[in-house]
Amino acid sequence: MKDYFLKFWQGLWTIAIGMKVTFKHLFVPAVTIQYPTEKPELPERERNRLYVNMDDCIGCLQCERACPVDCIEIETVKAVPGEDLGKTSNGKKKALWVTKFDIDIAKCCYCQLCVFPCPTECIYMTDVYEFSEYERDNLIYDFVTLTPEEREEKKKNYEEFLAKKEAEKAEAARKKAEEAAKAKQEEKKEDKKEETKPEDKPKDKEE
Amino acid sequence: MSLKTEEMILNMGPQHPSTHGVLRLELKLEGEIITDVIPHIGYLHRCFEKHAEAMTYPQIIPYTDRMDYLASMYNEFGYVLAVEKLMGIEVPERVEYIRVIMGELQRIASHLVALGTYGADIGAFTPFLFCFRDREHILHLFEITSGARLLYNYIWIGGVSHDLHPDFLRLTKEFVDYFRPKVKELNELLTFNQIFIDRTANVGVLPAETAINYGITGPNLRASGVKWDLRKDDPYSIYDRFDFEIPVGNGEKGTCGDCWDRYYVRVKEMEESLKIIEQAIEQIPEGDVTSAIPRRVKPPAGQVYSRVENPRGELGYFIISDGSVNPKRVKVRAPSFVNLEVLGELCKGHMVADVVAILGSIDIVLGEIDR
Amino acid sequence: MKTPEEIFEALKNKFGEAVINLATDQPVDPYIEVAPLEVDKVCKFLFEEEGFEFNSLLNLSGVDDANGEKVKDENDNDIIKGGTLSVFYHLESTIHRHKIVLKVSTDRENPEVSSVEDIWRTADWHEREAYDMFGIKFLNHHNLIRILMPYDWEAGYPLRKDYQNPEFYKGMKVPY
Amino acid sequence: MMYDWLYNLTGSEILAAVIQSLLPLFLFILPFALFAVLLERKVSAHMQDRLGPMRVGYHGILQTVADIIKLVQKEDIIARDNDKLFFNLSPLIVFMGSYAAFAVIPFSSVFLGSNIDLGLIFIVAVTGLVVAGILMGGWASNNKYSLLGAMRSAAQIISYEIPTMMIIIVVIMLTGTLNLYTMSEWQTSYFWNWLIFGGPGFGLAKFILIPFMMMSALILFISTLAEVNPTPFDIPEAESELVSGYHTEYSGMKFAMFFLAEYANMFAVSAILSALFFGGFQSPFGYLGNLFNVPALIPFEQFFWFTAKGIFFVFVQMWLRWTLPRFRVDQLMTFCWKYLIPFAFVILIIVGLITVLL
Repeated sequence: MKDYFLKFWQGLWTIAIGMKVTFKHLFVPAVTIQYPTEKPELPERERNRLYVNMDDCIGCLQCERACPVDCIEIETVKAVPGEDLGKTSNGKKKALWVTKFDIDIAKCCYCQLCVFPCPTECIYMTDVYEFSEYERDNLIYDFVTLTPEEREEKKKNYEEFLAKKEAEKAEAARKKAEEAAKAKQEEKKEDKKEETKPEDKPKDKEE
Repeated sequence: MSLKTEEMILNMGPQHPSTHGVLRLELKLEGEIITDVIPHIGYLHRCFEKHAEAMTYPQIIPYTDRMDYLASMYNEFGYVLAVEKLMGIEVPERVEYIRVIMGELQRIASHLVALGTYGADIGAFTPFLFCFRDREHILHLFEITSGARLLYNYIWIGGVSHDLHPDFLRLTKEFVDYFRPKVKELNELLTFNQIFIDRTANVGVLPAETAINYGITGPNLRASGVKWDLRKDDPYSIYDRFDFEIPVGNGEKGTCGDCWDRYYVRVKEMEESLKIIEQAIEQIPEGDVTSAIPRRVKPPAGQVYSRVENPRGELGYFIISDGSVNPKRVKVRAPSFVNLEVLGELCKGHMVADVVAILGSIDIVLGEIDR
Repeated sequence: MKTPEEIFEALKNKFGEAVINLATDQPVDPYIEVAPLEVDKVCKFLFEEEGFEFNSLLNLSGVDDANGEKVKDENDNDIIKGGTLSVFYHLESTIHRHKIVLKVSTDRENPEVSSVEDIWRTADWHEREAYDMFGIKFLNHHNLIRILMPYDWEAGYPLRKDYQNPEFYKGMKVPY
Repeated sequence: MMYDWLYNLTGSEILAAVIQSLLPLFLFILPFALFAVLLERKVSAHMQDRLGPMRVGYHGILQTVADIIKLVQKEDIIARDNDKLFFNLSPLIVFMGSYAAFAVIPFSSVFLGSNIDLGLIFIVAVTGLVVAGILMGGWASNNKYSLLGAMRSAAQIISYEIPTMMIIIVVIMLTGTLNLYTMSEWQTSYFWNWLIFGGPGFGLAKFILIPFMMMSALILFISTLAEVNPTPFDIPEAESELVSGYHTEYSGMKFAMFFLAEYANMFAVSAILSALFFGGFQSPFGYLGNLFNVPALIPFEQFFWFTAKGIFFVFVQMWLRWTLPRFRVDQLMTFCWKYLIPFAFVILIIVGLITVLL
């Protein structure tokens, strides 16, 4: 019987305490903010949308390798000799044209693993967090500063360079073979003949 | 004429407000009384273990974040400890302290969600938002340190990714002072409310023997009166340096091991975590946090099982390395996965409303169950 | 508190052939290798015997050892023939505070391990998971069905190293 | 009163009656529901340290209007296996039940739907219709959650009608009337004349009655609260268990009708409580109209006081809703049968003795 009344009383009393707490909170200023009009101040280490500063990118593929979800796709083309690509801000010499640097930000898991290995600190996370799109394709960001024609041109240049080198090599090989044949012939003709100098051999790809 | 009765099968979930994710419970009902519960899981299965086999060791860390998304820090902590154990890495003092502070803050944040959603399950919505309000402070602390609010990728093999933010220690101290009265308020509003006690006390009683046999760990085990906490019983990191209590359930409002005990153990654990944080802030030394991070993580061939006391229980990582940069097998002993198993046992003979109360008190995270 | 060596000695004396060896070349934990069809008896012993009382099964984990030979099947996919699948048991006693790792290895083509579900209830879901992921059949398990994958998944066991994604599942394209 | 005035104005009985019956709907229930929904949102928001609706209109005052527009536009989904007739009928009946209660609620000495002598019994009878509607809706939805919700709801409402009736009998014993208007008139101005303070007069009986009256007011509040299902008693729609109970399957305007009925009901029970124990439309401090000798002011003052009291109790209901967890279905029954009914019964006997002896 005592328990019966005690429980009833406890029920009322604890409810009253709870009501006191909520009533007090009626007059506590709200902690929420009106989002699109007021925005929270983001800390400096904020990790949101990735950004790549292409001026500094040397195309080393470190970020692509570090990414656990494979959202970065990079393609590079070697520069042909004589092209000056400039230097990065921390003094590294660039030697590659980056013809493709796509980040599928829809796949990105914001883990920042790509940021740390970058030797020139050109890929980093910004505090931009509002970048929703209606089309999924719009979330694939292309960071390359070259125009599509330029990219084609660079690729072509390199291919031409390669072809040229290939041709040179073939030429050199042919020459060598000719020379060798000649030498053989000459050997046949005259046994006493000086050997071809080793410097005359065409240089290998040391570019 | 004889009346025929048949048992009703009620499908609770995968889309249901209080299954805490995509869990499907097949309830067999006799009126409102439950005769059997069959949990169906796997709706959130993301093949973590398969993924891990194709990743390098550091790349797995973001994936561990996504398992128990309410306690990401602790998932990283456990994983990193396992790899360090395998490789034999000693980490600097400061890193240990940072990890402990982060881990305990994460424990509070996770318990706040557990308690808040538990209140919401029982029908009180206000404590839910109060808890989220307080959790926001912790998330802010994480955000200024690591840059992310939920999935941090902060604790790395051999160190942490960033040193603490210059304001971090001050803000954490402020948070500790701010939070103590809030726990009291939560107690006033929900914990000692008679209706809440009626709903949770003597419901879903889990005896200690059954709990151990079912492999229950964490607050659920402690609520059954077993004083078992890996931070004390199998100390990892530097937990042996701190002075804190292990709260256990004692059946204060009902039977030992009931839902109320499981709830209240978490409340008390938050207070203990505050104690640890306070001590850690006092003791934390200066130093470099990235010095021990190996350039190339390539553990020796072999297997390791390492475990930590996650907010939900014993989080174990079983890693088999074949000596390459990718692990051969990563198996996660997820506490929620094991804890959920006992649900059927607990629910028998209770009512539909109790399923929600019991499920909430077990505090599962589906991301971890399905991995 | 018993060391793995002591436990191994005791088991060896009791079970003889069923307990194969103690692997101590591991970087961290040594493990005891046990015959797959005797593991339930060994576990029962470890669970009940005074002085051991391993009352808690921490973890039960299937592993694909991938130690068979790699061959190509008719669709030119790599598959593994022969070799073993393993199951690791991590046991702990909360009374004596000691731990032990057991390992059983079973045939890849017909993997059968006896179930320890009736000793530790927690093994129920763990074994179902190992079955789901590796196809290891646990004998005497009361409800050995898939747990994480769909119940009617027919494309094999995903955590095996030679698992191939199916093209379609019920008309839905699997690789999205 | 109003009917006579309308009859004189229009000269047609039917027209007068129609206007009379529609007036509360358009003059009161709809605006009140709009206001109450907003109030609920604002109260809950501020109790939870939030701001609540802020965008539509100044501080979101037009939010409910926007919601109503949205609900009207929504597709009315009827599942294939629903029992179409009952499914469509149910929201109507529920709304009718709670709307009809307004017929006898005395808003002021002139604004009173129908001054029938059986007022109190009429309210109890007519709100009983709601149960039928809910049961219909739950059954016709062909959804297990709805069914469970409807069953719980029926059990709950029927159980809680018993303590309600007992307290009403207590009040009837004291006032000797079933007419709500007379009852309000009886508790003439000044708050110490209210029934919760023992009613008018200064006899010994008044002071003995005060504690019992307070108890009965509390019991009446709790039991009527249980009939309108806000949180400690919201097991029929228990969001975290039964998704949303008997109206899980309803959408669009039909859902809005349930919604409207709920808020109308909230006010109806508050009105009953204030009419029975808190002086009805009587002002607690006397009338300005009397003070300045402008009798025309008095009905408006009365209307103000009545709605103020009503809204206060509605606020208390919201306050409770956002503070408390909910009961389990068996505890709800226990609370009714083991606590409220015995208490009400004891009060009934004691008050009966008092009225006979003193």
